[in-house]
Amino acid sequence: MTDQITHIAKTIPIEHYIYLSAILFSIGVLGVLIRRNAIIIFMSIELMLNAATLLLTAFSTYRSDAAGQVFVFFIMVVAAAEVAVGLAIIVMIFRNIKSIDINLLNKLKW
Amino acid sequence: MIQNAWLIPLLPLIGFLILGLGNKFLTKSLSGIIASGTVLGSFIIAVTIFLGFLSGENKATTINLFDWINSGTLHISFSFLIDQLSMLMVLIITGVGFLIHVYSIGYMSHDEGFTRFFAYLNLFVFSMLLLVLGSNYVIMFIGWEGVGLCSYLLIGFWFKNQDYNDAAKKAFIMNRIGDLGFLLGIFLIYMTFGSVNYAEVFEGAKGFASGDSVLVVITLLLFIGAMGKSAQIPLYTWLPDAMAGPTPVSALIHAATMVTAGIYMIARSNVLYTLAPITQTIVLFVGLFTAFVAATIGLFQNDIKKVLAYSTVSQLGYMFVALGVGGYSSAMFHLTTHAFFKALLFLGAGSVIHAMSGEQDIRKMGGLKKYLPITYITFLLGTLAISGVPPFAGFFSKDEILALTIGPFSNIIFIVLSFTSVLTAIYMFRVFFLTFHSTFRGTEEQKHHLHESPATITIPLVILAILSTVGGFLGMPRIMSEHHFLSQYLAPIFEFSDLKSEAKAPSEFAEYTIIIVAVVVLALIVLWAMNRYIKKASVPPADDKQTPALRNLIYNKYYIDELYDAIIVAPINWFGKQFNNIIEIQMIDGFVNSIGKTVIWGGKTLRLVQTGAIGFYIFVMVAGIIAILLYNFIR
Amino acid sequence: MKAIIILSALGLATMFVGVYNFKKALLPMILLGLLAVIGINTMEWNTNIHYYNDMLYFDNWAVSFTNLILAVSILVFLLSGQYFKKNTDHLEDNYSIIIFTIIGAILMVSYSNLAMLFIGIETLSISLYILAGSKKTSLASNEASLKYFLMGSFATGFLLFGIVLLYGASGTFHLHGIKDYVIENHASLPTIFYVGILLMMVGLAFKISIVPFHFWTADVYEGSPTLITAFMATVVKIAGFAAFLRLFFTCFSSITEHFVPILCILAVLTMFLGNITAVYQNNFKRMLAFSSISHAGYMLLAIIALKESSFIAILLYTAAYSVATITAFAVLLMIKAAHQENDSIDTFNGLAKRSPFMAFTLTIAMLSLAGIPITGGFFAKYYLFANTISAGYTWLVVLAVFNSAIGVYYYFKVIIAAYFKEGSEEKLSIFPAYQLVLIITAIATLLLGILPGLITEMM
Amino acid sequence: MATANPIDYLPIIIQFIVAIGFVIFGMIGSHLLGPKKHSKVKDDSFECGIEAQGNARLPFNVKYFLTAILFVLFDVEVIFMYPWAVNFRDNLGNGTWFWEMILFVVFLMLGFLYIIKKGALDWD
Repeated sequence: MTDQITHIAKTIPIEHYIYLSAILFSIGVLGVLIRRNAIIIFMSIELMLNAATLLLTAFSTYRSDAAGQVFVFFIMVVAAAEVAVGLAIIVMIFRNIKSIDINLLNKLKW
Repeated sequence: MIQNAWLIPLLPLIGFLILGLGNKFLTKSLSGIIASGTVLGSFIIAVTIFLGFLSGENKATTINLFDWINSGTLHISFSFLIDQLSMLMVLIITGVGFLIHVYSIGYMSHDEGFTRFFAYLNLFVFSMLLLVLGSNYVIMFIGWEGVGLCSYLLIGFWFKNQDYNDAAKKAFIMNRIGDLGFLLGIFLIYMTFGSVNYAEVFEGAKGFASGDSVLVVITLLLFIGAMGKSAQIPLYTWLPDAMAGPTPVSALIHAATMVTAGIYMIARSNVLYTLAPITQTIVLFVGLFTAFVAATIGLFQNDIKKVLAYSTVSQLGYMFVALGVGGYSSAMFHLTTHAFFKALLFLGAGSVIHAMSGEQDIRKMGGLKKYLPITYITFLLGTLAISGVPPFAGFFSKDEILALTIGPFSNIIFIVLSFTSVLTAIYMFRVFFLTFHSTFRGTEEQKHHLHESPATITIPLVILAILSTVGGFLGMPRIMSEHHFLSQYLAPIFEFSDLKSEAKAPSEFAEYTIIIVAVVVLALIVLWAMNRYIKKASVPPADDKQTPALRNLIYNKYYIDELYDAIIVAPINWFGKQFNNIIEIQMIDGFVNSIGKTVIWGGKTLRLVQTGAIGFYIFVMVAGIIAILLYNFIR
Repeated sequence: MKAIIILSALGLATMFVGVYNFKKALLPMILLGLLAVIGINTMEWNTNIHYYNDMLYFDNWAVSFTNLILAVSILVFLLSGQYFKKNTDHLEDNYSIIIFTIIGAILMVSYSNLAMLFIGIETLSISLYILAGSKKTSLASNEASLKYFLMGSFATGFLLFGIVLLYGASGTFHLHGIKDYVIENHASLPTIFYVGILLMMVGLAFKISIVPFHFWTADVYEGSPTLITAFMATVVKIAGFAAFLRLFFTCFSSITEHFVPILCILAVLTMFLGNITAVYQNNFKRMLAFSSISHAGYMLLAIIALKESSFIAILLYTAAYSVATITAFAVLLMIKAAHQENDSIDTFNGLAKRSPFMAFTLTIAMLSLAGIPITGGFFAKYYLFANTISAGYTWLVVLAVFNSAIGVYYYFKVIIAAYFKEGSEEKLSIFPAYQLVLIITAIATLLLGILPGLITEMM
Repeated sequence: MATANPIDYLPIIIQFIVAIGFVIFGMIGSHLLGPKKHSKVKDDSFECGIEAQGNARLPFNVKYFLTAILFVLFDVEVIFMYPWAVNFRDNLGNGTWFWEMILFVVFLMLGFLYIIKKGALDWD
């Protein structure tokens, strides 16, 4: 059963996975670049991480090497920790300035 | 005894530590004794070693204290090189240094920072000894930076005055420019020879052809360092400003010792310089130009210490000329005599300033002869020495340099240098007569306070006066004596260079001519100056009076400070502001007015791109990443 | 390795000691714990053990960088006692998070597998995001935290993508596996491999604040609580550079031509921007931030040289830099503790009168940062530059030396303020712990300058 | 199935088209066909029942957030048990295999204990 899934996954050329991940990653980068809402920026960053995760899974499948997939678990846990901390920071900011627009945060400069 | 040479720098260091740590607990007299005592101790040790060299009992020795760095290809040991050259310098530093320490006990007696002052002085002596004793360029550099730091601390010693702070800062920054060259030179030496030890470097250099471009670059870089430390054009403006410090500091650091570090460095590296004739020529002309320009500036200065400062710059120029024509031992000779008479002149000036309650303007002095008899006589001897009147010290050393310059570059050097020495005599006698002769021009209150200085001040003056008088016999010209003591003493150091360069000895005719012409011209100058400043009692005009353009130009030191402001300080400030604004875009509004249109345009453009602070940051990051990737793909 | 285990236990213990209200015991326990960890860690010297299928590799470099991190952390903890005195509500949280940060840093200096590098960096960063915002009511702290967080996790994204691409090309996360892969396929490395190298470079460059990824530095340093800034400025730099060098030296030293030109450009930009911007700063913390950027530029030269001796260069440099930086922050904290003033350089005015001891130690620190003999900073710079020259990058050293001359200007601004300017006349008393820290750092700075052989010969 | 051709995915595409087409058809059709009468009662949030008061987008209590985040954290930690469980059979002989997971769970429990002690789960 598992062999079959691997097999099917391999019917799509690896380049396609790379392109897909690169595109997802770029969408994430663009999101970070053009959005001003801290939460949406944060979601875009998560998208970048997930693009990497997807590619990692693909490589792992292609090489039949479990190491890549175990790494995926680590990434997920780290991402979850990042979510926890990130949202906490955003909530803290929202309590203080009643907004999460990053453009309002420019007191530290020059 | 020579194995104990490490004690020489250690004693002042101990003195510094005691004074620095016990700042609060030591009485003034005790700290004076500790400071002078440690330097005297070093001096005595140095003398015994020196005598050993004279008797031929001591040979050049390297004393290895500990391995400083030892990893892979990099070996640097903390070791001292005890040889004829370094011992000569040590004698000057500790000898003159001791006298100045004693002098300072009297001079600084009313200052609240007495102990701090002596701590700095001892630290300075330590650093200077490290500089001359080090057996490799890195140790020399450490001492080099150390003396720079002490100089900085001592110039700004009376830090309540903002001008003094600025002077201190200027000195430090100018020196840093020089140090940059020195440091790069050291790196290049390490790269070329794989070592920074003198012995190995010079041995390696002997394998190079004369004029090899690597050697030229190395020597040029080292020379930049020397220009900074020894106040040569274009890095000389800090020295006159450095006169803001207490007078003993000017005498010790800015006349006798630290500023000669550049001379020492080149003399030490004589093998490299001899193999780089192009650099030698540059050294020669920089020295010549400096000697001349500084002397002309000195003609119209009215601050007694400023005159002496420009005179120091000018005399250092002499030494560089000597180095430039390959007369290393002549340069060291002049360095020695200059240490004597310039220290004397500064200390004498200090005594005058002390008596005048801090007044430094010679226009407000005059007629001090009868109030300060000892200072008067010693200052006269110093003036005679620096002007080159036979048989005083300056005469021998200066004429030796003059004699060396006959010949190369169709005598132009000789002519300019001779003219400079005429100028030297003029400004020195001008100062001398204005200060001590004619009638007193200060206020009544000052007149009331006039008194001869205490013994701690006058005794060093007398000793230095004696040295300035007889110091010249260290190196008599060939026509008077078969035995040139100093050049024979130093011969082992300059062996290679003397072999390489063709015989430098001038003809007997030339030496006689120089001596006779010198005496006649000097006599004329003295007569002229006496006529002008004593008989006519002419006093230089006050600052605000209209003066001829040329004189004005010279009086304002050729506007060199202003020029520096325009071409160096201003651009650096401009860049600082520029960066600040483009990058930290939010600031635009605050600074718009002070910065050029470029920045406004750049700021406006960038502001359009930017949606907010973090957004902009991330934008630049992404742009950077894209640029990096593109760069890699295009390549 | 044992260091990591013990520190984790120490971190957990800290949490619970705090919860059960033995807050007085916290600091002594942590200090003793850290000292013990240094001792235990030192025993791994020369053992060169690979742990857990070569996930971690404790060679002598890892051991010495770990010790350096621990030593610097002890200094920070010594400062923390007074700093948290007023507000002990979240004391144990702060402490345990700092300890977990240290664990992240140790992972970064001892990894032998990219997974460990990633986990180390994230442990370090996530903890620091929290610490940066630990002054919950201060807007500046909030802002610093959010900026650091958003930009940091953005950079992490690149780092991660880089790791994935390297894995995709080479099929392994092990440093030695990647190294073998590079050597075997020297001529025909795929494009994704190069992109992977570059993206990893970007991610790491962010952590050590290399231009143009440096923007967070100044803002975060300024906004964060001062003690945390001190911790950040030192430990993160040490760990970041050690990790950078470990990766590039182990894996990519045979294909330097692909990234060294870029690193050269970045180094030049970093040195110039850091130094020139610092000249204009009036806020001490911001000045130190830009100075830390410029130091990162110098240290990048060691990575450009990419030799075995680069490790010594980085070790010496980070040690000298960290010790001096801790001194500067300790003095700043002490002055601020006396009366709530701003972070402007003017707060140092007249310090020589108010506390000669602090002025003296501050001077040593500034001289060291400026690279004046006989301090550690000079020697470290000298070694670093000599190392770079022997690798053949003379022009970079020329620029670096030029830059360090600019640096002198702003470091001396501080010394001038302390000695030559009139300020408040009120005497400053100094807490014993701070005195201890200042004495230790001053001695360490001088020792590093006079007897660097102690370190270099050990290696 | 040895190889996958793009043509094999055709049914999926057709299904997509049908699904989207139905939605679009439904929306446009109801818009065109439906009568358009407005009255106050009809435009209310709820045609019958209690009047809506204030803005529905009120910030919710931070406690919800905290609980949710903690849930996510502990939830995610569980994924480490997955590879452990998958390899459970093969590693039964390994002496520390079982205790490693116990240690992991103990760490999680310590974290949980800490949360409780800190009062993060207290609602009031």
